[in-house]
Amino acid sequence: MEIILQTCVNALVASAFFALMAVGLVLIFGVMGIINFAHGELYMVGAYLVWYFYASLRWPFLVAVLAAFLIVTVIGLLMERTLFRPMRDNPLGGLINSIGLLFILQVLAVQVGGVGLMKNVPPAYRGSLELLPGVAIGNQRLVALVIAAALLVCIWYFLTRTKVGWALRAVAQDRDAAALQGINIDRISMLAMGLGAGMAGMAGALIAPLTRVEPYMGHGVIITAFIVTIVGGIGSLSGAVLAAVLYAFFHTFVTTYWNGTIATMLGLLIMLVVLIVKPTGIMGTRVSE
Amino acid sequence: MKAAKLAIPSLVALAVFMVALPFGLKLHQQDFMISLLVWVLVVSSYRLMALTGEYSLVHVVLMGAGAYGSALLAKLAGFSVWLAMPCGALVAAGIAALLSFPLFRMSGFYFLIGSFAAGEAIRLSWTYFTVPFGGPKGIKLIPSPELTLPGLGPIPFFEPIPYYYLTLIIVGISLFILYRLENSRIGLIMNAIHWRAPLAESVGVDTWRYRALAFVIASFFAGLAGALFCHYYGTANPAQFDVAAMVYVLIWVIVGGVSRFAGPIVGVVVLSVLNELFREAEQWRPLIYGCILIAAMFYLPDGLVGLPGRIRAWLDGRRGVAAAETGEAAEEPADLASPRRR
Amino acid sequence: MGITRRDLLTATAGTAVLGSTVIPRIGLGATKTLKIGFLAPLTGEVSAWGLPGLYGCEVLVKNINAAGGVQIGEDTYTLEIASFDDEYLPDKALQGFKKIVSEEGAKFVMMLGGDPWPGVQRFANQSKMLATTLLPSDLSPDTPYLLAPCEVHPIYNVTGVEYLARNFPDAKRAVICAQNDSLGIPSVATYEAAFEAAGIEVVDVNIFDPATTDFAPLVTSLMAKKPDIFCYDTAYADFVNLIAQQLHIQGYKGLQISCTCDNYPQIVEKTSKEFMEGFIFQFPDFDDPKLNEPFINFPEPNKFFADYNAAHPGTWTAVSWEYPSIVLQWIAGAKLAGSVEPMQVLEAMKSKPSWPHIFGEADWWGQDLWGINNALVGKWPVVVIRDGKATIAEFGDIPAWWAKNKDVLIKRMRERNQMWDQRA
Amino acid sequence: MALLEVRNVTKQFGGLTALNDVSFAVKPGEIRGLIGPNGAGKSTMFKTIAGFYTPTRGDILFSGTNIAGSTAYANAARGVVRTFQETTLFQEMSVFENVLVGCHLRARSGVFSALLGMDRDKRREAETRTAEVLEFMGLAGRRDQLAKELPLGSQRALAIAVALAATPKLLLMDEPFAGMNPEETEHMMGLTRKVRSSGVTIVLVEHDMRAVMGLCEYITVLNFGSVLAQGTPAEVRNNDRVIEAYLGGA
Repeated sequence: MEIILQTCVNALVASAFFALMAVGLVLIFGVMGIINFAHGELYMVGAYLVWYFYASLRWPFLVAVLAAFLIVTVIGLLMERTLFRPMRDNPLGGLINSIGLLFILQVLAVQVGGVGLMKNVPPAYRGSLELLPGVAIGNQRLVALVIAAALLVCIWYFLTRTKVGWALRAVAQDRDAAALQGINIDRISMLAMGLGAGMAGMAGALIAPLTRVEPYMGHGVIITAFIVTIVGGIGSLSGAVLAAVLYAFFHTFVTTYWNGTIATMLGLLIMLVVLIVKPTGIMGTRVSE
Repeated sequence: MKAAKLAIPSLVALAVFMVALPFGLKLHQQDFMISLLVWVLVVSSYRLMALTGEYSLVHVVLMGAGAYGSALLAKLAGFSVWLAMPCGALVAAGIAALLSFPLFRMSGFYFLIGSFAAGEAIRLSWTYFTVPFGGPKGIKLIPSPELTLPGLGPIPFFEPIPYYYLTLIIVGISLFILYRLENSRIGLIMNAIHWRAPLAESVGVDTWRYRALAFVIASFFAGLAGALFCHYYGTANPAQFDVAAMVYVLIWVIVGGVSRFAGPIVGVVVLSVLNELFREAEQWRPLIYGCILIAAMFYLPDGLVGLPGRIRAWLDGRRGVAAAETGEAAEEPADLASPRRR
Repeated sequence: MGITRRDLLTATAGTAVLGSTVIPRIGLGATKTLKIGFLAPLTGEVSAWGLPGLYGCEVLVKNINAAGGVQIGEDTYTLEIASFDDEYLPDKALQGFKKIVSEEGAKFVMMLGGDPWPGVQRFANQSKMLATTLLPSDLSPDTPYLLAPCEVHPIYNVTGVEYLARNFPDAKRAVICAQNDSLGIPSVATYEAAFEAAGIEVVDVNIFDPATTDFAPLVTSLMAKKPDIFCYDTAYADFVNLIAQQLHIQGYKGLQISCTCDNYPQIVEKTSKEFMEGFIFQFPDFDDPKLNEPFINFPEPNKFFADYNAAHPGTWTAVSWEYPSIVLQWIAGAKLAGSVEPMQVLEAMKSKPSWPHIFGEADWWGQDLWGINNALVGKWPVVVIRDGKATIAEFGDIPAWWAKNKDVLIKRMRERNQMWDQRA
Repeated sequence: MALLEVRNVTKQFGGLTALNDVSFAVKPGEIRGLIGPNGAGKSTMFKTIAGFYTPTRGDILFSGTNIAGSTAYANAARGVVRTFQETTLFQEMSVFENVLVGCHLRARSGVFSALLGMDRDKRREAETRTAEVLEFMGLAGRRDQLAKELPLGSQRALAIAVALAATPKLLLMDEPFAGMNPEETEHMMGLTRKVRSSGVTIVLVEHDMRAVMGLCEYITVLNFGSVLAQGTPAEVRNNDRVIEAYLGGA
């Protein structure tokens, strides 16, 4: 019983991070039609910034996280302007540019932090909260979970309750139609890219004290984010969140009771099945012809 | 028409150059040439796929399937390497045929990601099932081919020069087949599917069948490339065929330019040679690579193969020749996802 | 015991002390440049196993050259590292090996081993080139010129278990977690054998994907087995770091044993001194006073550690000293042979039944596990964390353990398909 | 006997009924118009006949065979070929190659025969057919131009040429007159009649009333997914319900 509960707690934390990554990826793909391969590297940059601000410069943890979030957002805006906007009619070009950026960011991380052992980011919140006897969540994880969830709620509110959010979703639905209605595609693209990048940066920033901060940390994360994105439906933000939760629980339980490699393998197969049965994902609505 | 006249002599010149090449190279460069030839086959077969308008992320895994297939047949089933290599290629083609049922229910981005999932699942199974795949360490001591020529004695195919020629012959024949295929009616239909699948269907083209056909044939040659690779280096492991390798193939193909047969070949040759030249830079190498990629997207949207045309256009412009034609050439939309024939 | 510590020291940075005797000798022979091959991943995800080693060798070579170089036979040599990034790929490794050997003229090649080695094996044999690996699982009867002269992973792990069993006789239930790769699996077999020999029951073994980023599920799963001993196997240092944090959060109170714990100060910082008290592993800090014992064959380890940290702060790992210690052993071999030619050096080194390993005299060994006696096995340190600081508790005796428990280890290795004749 | 018979066809998308119990029949050699206000279901009907949609209920008989739910390429093999709205062509290919693709069915060959050049006879036959079709459609002079370089009228002609190359018995034309000036419309009408006189039955979906009235012998009017009226152009023009539907729809 304790194991099941503890596994649920573990899965809940994983869900939040998967959701942050996947929603960002969905925003970028939905609005710009570009698969951002460098998304995992934005996450890496977020983590490195927290290492630098919090662990090296000794800023307060939350300030460091906020700074990382803002800086990665700015990187996202710059990416939109310099790398993606000129490639708007050439999704493959956008993809290749993001791969180019991925290489560049990895090398810069090596140059800044070196290789060898992971960067040391001590937890800001020590100890753990014992929910039940034998069921515990580390305080650092709890804080990360709360912030990630809060950010997701903010994004959800922004997208569904504000005019700009509505415009953004309209562009994601149908770019040409939205442009005809007078929506400024350039501004919306920057917004989507900034938000998407910021969320990836935030995920990296929050997870920095909990994972290996190293130049190649984005690699495994992007694969998970792809799976979640596909299962959720590429155009669907709520689908991404739902899929993140489902996938996190699935992966965590299979890992706990069986094996992590099997969990990833099954995850990929499930994604394949979803693609075959319903290519638009569990929550996707757009019909592709 | 001038180009057609030049084609034969320049092909002959290229052949002579390729045959003479190993004698002008250092030992480790001969090995580099073997790898390069293998990758040339990989990217060229990838282009056949791209001809139908689909980009897959499973190609390198299928190359691995060819390597594993051939290696296991040679090591466990005792096949002669000469038989094992084509059988390995058939294994890759067979897997592709099976995959084509689920995968071609999708297209575009969905196909890209679906093929990625299928590939990773296959690759993870190699690391998970130690028997017979050898787990993460893969397979070692894969035999090299044996051939005894009367009068010459056994040919040492484990040496770089003989293996270079073997690879050159096999890759050369494969490229010829791929080229013929592309310029046959089948290539025409594949190209038509890429441009307007519904229109092709409306005149009786079974698009699923042709997409699958392109996928299976491309995978056959990818598998053959994998087999060639593993019987020289003597080993096959899952890490060699991971996403990183796939990303490089994608880069070579796209930076080279997918619009022409020679494009991906130019891409892999130029970028690999540059990569070797930057060896001194060691850890900065990937960064240089990244910058080249982005620069290519901006300044060479039709790929490296478009470079001579661009230079010519630029020179003409400088000479003040009426810019009507050249201007048009330069302004052509950057449609990378559009393989054109020839 | 033809070679003594004294010979080794005069061969190396120890020459600083004897500098005055070295310099006049230059007149006897010419001063030449001697290239030492370094073929390991320097970019990409495995570069953590190569780059710190390159840094270590550069520090060592700089010290040696500053002291006047090395005298071998009639000649005095200044050393130079010829490095090549093999990207952890067999084809690149073969290219690099050929470049280092046939163009740069290196006389031996240090490699990480593992995935790239099979690509090199045939050429190394053919060209009779001396090479070394950190992963003895590369050894087989087909690798006569490949040595594992420093780290004989994972056999030394038995010393940690032996120490644990002796000091904590009540601990009877162990769990093991290991990443699924060529380091993790043979190490599992070794720990299983060591626990069995010590009368400890292994209640669960969890083999995880090296791509794992979140270890909470794994720790939950293993803690459910109520272990007295948590064994990290040969998990990478970063994994140990993350797993330890999870164990701490989920309230683990028992013993911990691991092969490596390179970044233990971080772990202590992230958990607590109490949690890490008594953590057993196998890699000492080089400022450990016990490394100044007379039988240690590494000149001024504490100074080397300081020099290294000054030049490349924050990158120290076990490979930072392992590759340099191989350079030292090779130099000793060359001195004994009076030549730098690979086969003469190899012959000289193998001509002695034992050889000065970094942690003392060691035997050429490995026939039973790898089909060839090309690995050096002798003493190996057992390191225990006390009050937040790693200290060498003892030097365990591997040959003594082997003499008693040989069959158990072979049985366990066979169960996990790790004997040389079982590997594909 | 009717060449094409649509029997009680219903097509639903989710909860939306796009076609409701539609029936009509087309005789061999006829030019049939399919008209209706926007959203009437013309396009859905068209795509259902062509094999791009499967009807929810009902049958589509072609020469007595039920082809409902069959695929587009299988229909093409039976002789049902469609053209597309606007100009759907293989833009980057030459005029000649476009039509050559249209000859796919008669030139089809296996991989090996294509590689070994054993399909030479078939290929020559396809090329001959292509030349004939180009001649017939008045495009012979443009055979080496890229499709995208043609003026609009020629692009439409080429689209029909591609379809004709597949030797249809029934040609389904989707808004062939859209966006044309009166002169081009006139030319296109001539071409359409010429195609019919070569023995091809034609069903066309069109907005341009002048063209439809001038060209078709018989017209089926759809509204809200159902058949509103059928008859000769004169009958349809004077049908009150049709007038109401068009005025109301406008």
